[in-house]
Amino acid sequence: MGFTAVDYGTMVMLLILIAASLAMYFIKDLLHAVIVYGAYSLIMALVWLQMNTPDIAITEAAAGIAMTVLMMVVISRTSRKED
Amino acid sequence: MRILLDKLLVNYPYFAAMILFIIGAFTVMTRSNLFKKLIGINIMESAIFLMFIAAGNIRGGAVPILDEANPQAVYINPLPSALMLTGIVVSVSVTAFALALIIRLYQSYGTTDARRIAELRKR
Amino acid sequence: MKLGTLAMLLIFLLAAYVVLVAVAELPPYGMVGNPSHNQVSQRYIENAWEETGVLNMITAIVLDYRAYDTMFETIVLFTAVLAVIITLKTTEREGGGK
Amino acid sequence: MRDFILKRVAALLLPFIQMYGLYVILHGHVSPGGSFAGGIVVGLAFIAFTTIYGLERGRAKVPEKVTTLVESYGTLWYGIMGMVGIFKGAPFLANKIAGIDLGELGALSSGGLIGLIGLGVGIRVASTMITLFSTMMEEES
Amino acid sequence: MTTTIEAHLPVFVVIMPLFVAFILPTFARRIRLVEGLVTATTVLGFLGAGYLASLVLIRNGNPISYSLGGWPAPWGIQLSVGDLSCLFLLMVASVSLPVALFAADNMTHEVGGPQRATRFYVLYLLLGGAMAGMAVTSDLFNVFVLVEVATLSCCGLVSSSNQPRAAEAAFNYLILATLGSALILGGIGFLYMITGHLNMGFASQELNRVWQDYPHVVWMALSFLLVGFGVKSALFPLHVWLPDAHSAAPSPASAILSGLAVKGYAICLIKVLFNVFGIALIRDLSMHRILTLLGMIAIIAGSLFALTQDKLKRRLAFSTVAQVGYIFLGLGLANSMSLTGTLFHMASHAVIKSGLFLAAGAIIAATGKDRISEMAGVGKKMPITMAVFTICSVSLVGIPLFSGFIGKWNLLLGSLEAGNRLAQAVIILGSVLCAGYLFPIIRVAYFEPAPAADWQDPGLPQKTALILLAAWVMILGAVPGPFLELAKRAALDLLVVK
Amino acid sequence: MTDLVLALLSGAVGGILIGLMPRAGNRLRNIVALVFSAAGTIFSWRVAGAVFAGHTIRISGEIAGLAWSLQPDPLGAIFGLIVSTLWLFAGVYSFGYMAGEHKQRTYYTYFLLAFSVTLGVAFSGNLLALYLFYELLTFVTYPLVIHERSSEAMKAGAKYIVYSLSGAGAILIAIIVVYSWTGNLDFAGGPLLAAGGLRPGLGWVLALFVAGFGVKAAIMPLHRWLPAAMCAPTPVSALLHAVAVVYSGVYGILRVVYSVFGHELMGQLHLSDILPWVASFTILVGVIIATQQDVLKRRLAYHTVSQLSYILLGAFTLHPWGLAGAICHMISYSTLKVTLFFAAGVIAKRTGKVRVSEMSGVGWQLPRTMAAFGVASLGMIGMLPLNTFWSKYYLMRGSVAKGKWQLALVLITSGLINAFCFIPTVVAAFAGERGQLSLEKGSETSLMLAPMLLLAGIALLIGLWPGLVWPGVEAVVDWFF
Repeated sequence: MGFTAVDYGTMVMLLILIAASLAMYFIKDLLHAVIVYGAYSLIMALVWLQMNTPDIAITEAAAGIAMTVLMMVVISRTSRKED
Repeated sequence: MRILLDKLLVNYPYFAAMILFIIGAFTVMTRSNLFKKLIGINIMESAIFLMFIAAGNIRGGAVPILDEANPQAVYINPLPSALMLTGIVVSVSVTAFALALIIRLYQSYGTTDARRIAELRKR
Repeated sequence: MKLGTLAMLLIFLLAAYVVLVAVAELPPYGMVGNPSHNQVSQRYIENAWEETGVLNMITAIVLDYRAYDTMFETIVLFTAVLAVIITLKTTEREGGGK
Repeated sequence: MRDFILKRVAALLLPFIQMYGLYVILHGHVSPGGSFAGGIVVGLAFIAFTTIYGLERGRAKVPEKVTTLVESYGTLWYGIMGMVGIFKGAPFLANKIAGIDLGELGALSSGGLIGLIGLGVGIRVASTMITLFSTMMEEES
Repeated sequence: MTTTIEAHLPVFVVIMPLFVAFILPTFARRIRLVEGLVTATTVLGFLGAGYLASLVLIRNGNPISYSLGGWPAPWGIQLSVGDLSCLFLLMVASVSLPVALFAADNMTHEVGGPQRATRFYVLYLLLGGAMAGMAVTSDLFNVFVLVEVATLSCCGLVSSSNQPRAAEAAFNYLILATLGSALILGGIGFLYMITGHLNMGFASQELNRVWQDYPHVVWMALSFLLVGFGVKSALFPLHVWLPDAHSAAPSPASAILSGLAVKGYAICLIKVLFNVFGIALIRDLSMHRILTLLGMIAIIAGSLFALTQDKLKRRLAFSTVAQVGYIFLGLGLANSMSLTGTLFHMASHAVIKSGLFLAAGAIIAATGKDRISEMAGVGKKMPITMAVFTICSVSLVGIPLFSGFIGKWNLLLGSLEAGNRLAQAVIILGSVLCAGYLFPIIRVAYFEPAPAADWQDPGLPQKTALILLAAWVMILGAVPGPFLELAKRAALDLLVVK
Repeated sequence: MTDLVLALLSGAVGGILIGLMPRAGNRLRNIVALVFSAAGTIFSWRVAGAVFAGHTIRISGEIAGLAWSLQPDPLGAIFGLIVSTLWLFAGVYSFGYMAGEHKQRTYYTYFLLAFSVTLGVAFSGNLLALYLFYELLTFVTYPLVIHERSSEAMKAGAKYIVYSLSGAGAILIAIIVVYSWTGNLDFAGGPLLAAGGLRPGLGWVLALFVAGFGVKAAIMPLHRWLPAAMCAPTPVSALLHAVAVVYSGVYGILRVVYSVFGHELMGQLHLSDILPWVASFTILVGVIIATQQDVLKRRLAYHTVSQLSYILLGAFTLHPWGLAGAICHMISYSTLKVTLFFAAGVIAKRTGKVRVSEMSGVGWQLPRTMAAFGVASLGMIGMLPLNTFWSKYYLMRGSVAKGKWQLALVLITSGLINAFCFIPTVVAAFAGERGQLSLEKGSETSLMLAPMLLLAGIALLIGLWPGLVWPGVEAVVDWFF
């Protein structure tokens, strides 16, 4: 099936994505979860860069940051712990 | 089973996308914290975007920006990417609105836990 | 609560299996001959620059071929902003700026 | 002291971030990126300004009235660009068919209405980000 | 000028409410002007829809196509105005006009200030535009985007009510609806991956050619779409968001949500099921059986839940769940009669449910009581409101001469044609249960002694709106003419094997 | 045609008129009610006269692509005659009975509306119109059932609505099936299904029809709403629950048997062997339960359940004599039963006694009432000078002619039990001491007494001179056979 180096790189990043999503499920501290979410969207942007779509990668990076910022704002205004 | 796994390996981006989708849906359904639900929604949507973009990709293809220096380039399918641009905007909008609702709920109930809110409302 | 989560987990694992069976059947990833690389995408790739005058095919699709979708995309954003404002600004200041 | 450094650095950096955002918006049709990503970047620059200098000064830079107007008329701008097609006897949102000069390929002004639409959307998205941020930051009014 | 308008009418009916929505925030201070603009828009929309319908009727069912941006079908987005679209457009227009009238007077009061009321109207018009867009579009991804506009504006309408309860309902609605949209997008993605088309017609051709290569994928796409649209249109086990959302929203919003929004998603589902998959494929996958079963469960369960509610608006909301069951039942029976019945029932239920919710809103606003057991004497003090409520209830139960009967009659004929005895029994049982949950309200309102209180019918605009809806119910029941004709033709169109 | 429209409209117009004058005095209201019921009666007599003279009166139209029509045939005309005549009597009786009661405006409004709707049932010329009026009848009579507004009345009303609507649902399914087979619902062109001959599913359709109309006709397992509904005022019980409403069910079954299926097709169905036995079961069990009841109105109610099945029995024999008996019984029974109810109402109103066991001696205080009651009781047994003798005679003759002599036995047995049901009451009423019972107000008022005595007289008259009604009965039988 001849995977190339790009494929292996993408696979590793996809695995990281899955790990990050599981982490977001388990982390109790919401701020940490949101930070992981920021990392998640950044890696997602990298995956898309690998898939030859820089437009979407840029947009996703920007949107991911924006959403992370907004979530942090909201967490700062509400409670940080999950109960 | 082996054939299934082989095919899944070939289609690994779809495979990962669906796993992410399921994890996202699971987060939405089982976590009672509103933020966690929101994050789950975002994971689900980005998983779908991943699937679309992978569908448009060609391994070893070229970025869909016309490069006059390289007339032989095999460009990837630009349509799914264009669609996902819209999708990302939609997910940003939904997130923003959900965050606003979370603030509102926190102001009223003093918690961001769906179950506690339901209890407080019944009282 | 724990039991409910476990039951949910089982359901989702089942769903995951079903979805993966379907996914395994999809056209192989990243091949040139896939159904989605058909005359539709070919036209975008070959003619976008002369039909719309831009080099970036994605922009050509977003803002010209499928500009109607993009109009609704901006409307989605507009709707979200309105919904946020209507949710958070619960009282109106008399005479204050909007 | 910390604040001071932050403010100086911000004063240096933020204009460039905004320039970058505008660049992304304007060059959406020749290079990767686009109006939406650029708009978010411009908006994020304002958000950074607001976080560093405080909500009051942020509001003073971009008053609520302006964002409201940009919100609605930015969206309307898209529709007006679409109506150009109808006025020229072509379908809604037509570009080349409506007889608009597409310009020289690869230049900033190429693409007929596409650049105009993109600029409108970019500014609009920037103002959306600002509105969202400041609405969520504001204490209960 | 007029020829220009006629040529571009399919897109004008969609963008006109949107344009008005964009300029409304500028006039937030002058609420009267805003109300006038909204009402004028709905009137214009009604005229446009009526004109389009007459065009389509004259063209004898040939759909009017409109290529946006001048790009032909598989490359650009195409609008296609056929019988189904016209039926739905007329339905949207005929409901949104009275609701706008009704909102005119007390909206400021209900949401707490003229600026909030203006935003409410903006969301209302955006929802209307999205609904009109759903009616005319024939592009899969466009459907998704429109569904998102509709979902966000629906949630915004729910949360515009100034109570914490509404915020919670809106959040649940938003999360579930977004889950639904993710599923819809996934389904569209699967379809795109195996067909390479987004235009419904082209995708359908391609799908019918290749589906045997990807049976599981087709099945998966179908179930993703069904569950996605099912969540949004409140199909029974997925309806959990609906009662809270519809009862917490301001009354005009409840009317439009229960009457129209739910139907909009159902129309999208119908388009996807019949125009993309096609009747043959649905039969091959025995999807029609699943739809029938789901519909029957929804009818019975929705009615039973409605019976146990004491809050008026919650009861009406559960009634919507039951009536959505009729729509799915008719889709599942999948013959021309049942589809006619489904489409007509959709239209009549839109009018009826709006009338019921508006009347309920007027009652709650006047009396301040939201429980059915406290409504004794309302019939005496608010005769017009209660008369409208009675007419709408009787129609929903399905008494001849009223609009509900015609839909049920066709559904029954359809179930007979499909040879489904159980479906007949369920339709009738649904009617009896419907009487069981609506008539006690009427009985309490008319036949129990009234307390000494100063309750009055609402003001003139609201009265006009209520009477308009009641008259519409009667007209649909006595001379359904173009509506039934459109429904019949649309049913035949949907069943054509492509 | 004008007569038909006027007959249908007069009740509705009168009802709405009364509903719209809230402050009117009782006297004015009574006059309006009398005028409009008299008008309805006169016009429906004229319609009936025209029908028996052989004219065709037809109004038809379409709603939503479905044809409806009004076209009385002899059966409908006879039903219309019975209904309109009795409505007039009941109206007059109401003026006496309702004086001093509460909510008279509501009462008369719906009383007159129900008149219109019942005439609509009688004159409807196709299944859709019949269904429409049948459904409307439920809603129009509901306020009359719950007139007392007590919790008992509310429960009875709920029961009534649920039973009736379920029945209407069954009918709707059956109509749909018939429509899909024939594409036509009109009665005028002979039996609807006869042309198609035997087809699978006919039995089910018949069962649905019988079950649906059987709810209002109080066939035995479906009768439970009827005794419950007896908490309504007496004129309502007398007219609606002994005649109008229940007759609309019976009339529906007659229509189904003779106009939808036709007697030939019915004869080929297995179900038509069972149906007479269902009717006989109801006859016997109903009357036996009636003898157990102590409250007079409940006793009368169960007795109604039993008597209605006489008519159905006659219809189900599918023989000309049987049908003739059924029609005769429709006429005779209605006069007698209304008399009985009126008498019960007078007793309850004047002495406050509602139980049979308390009634000893009542006869001496209310001699004329009790006399009328006695006459009617004799009629219920089927004694000769009274009209029911003739109907029972034809019923038996019909069943014997069909070779079902067991049915004749059932009729005789039920007649005997009927004797146990009423005669002891009458005897006790006169045999007891002339107690010191104090009447609430004077003696019997003439407004209540006159209709009652008149009806008893009519019953006697028909009994002595059956030729008075025979032409009508003959017309019906000729129409269907």
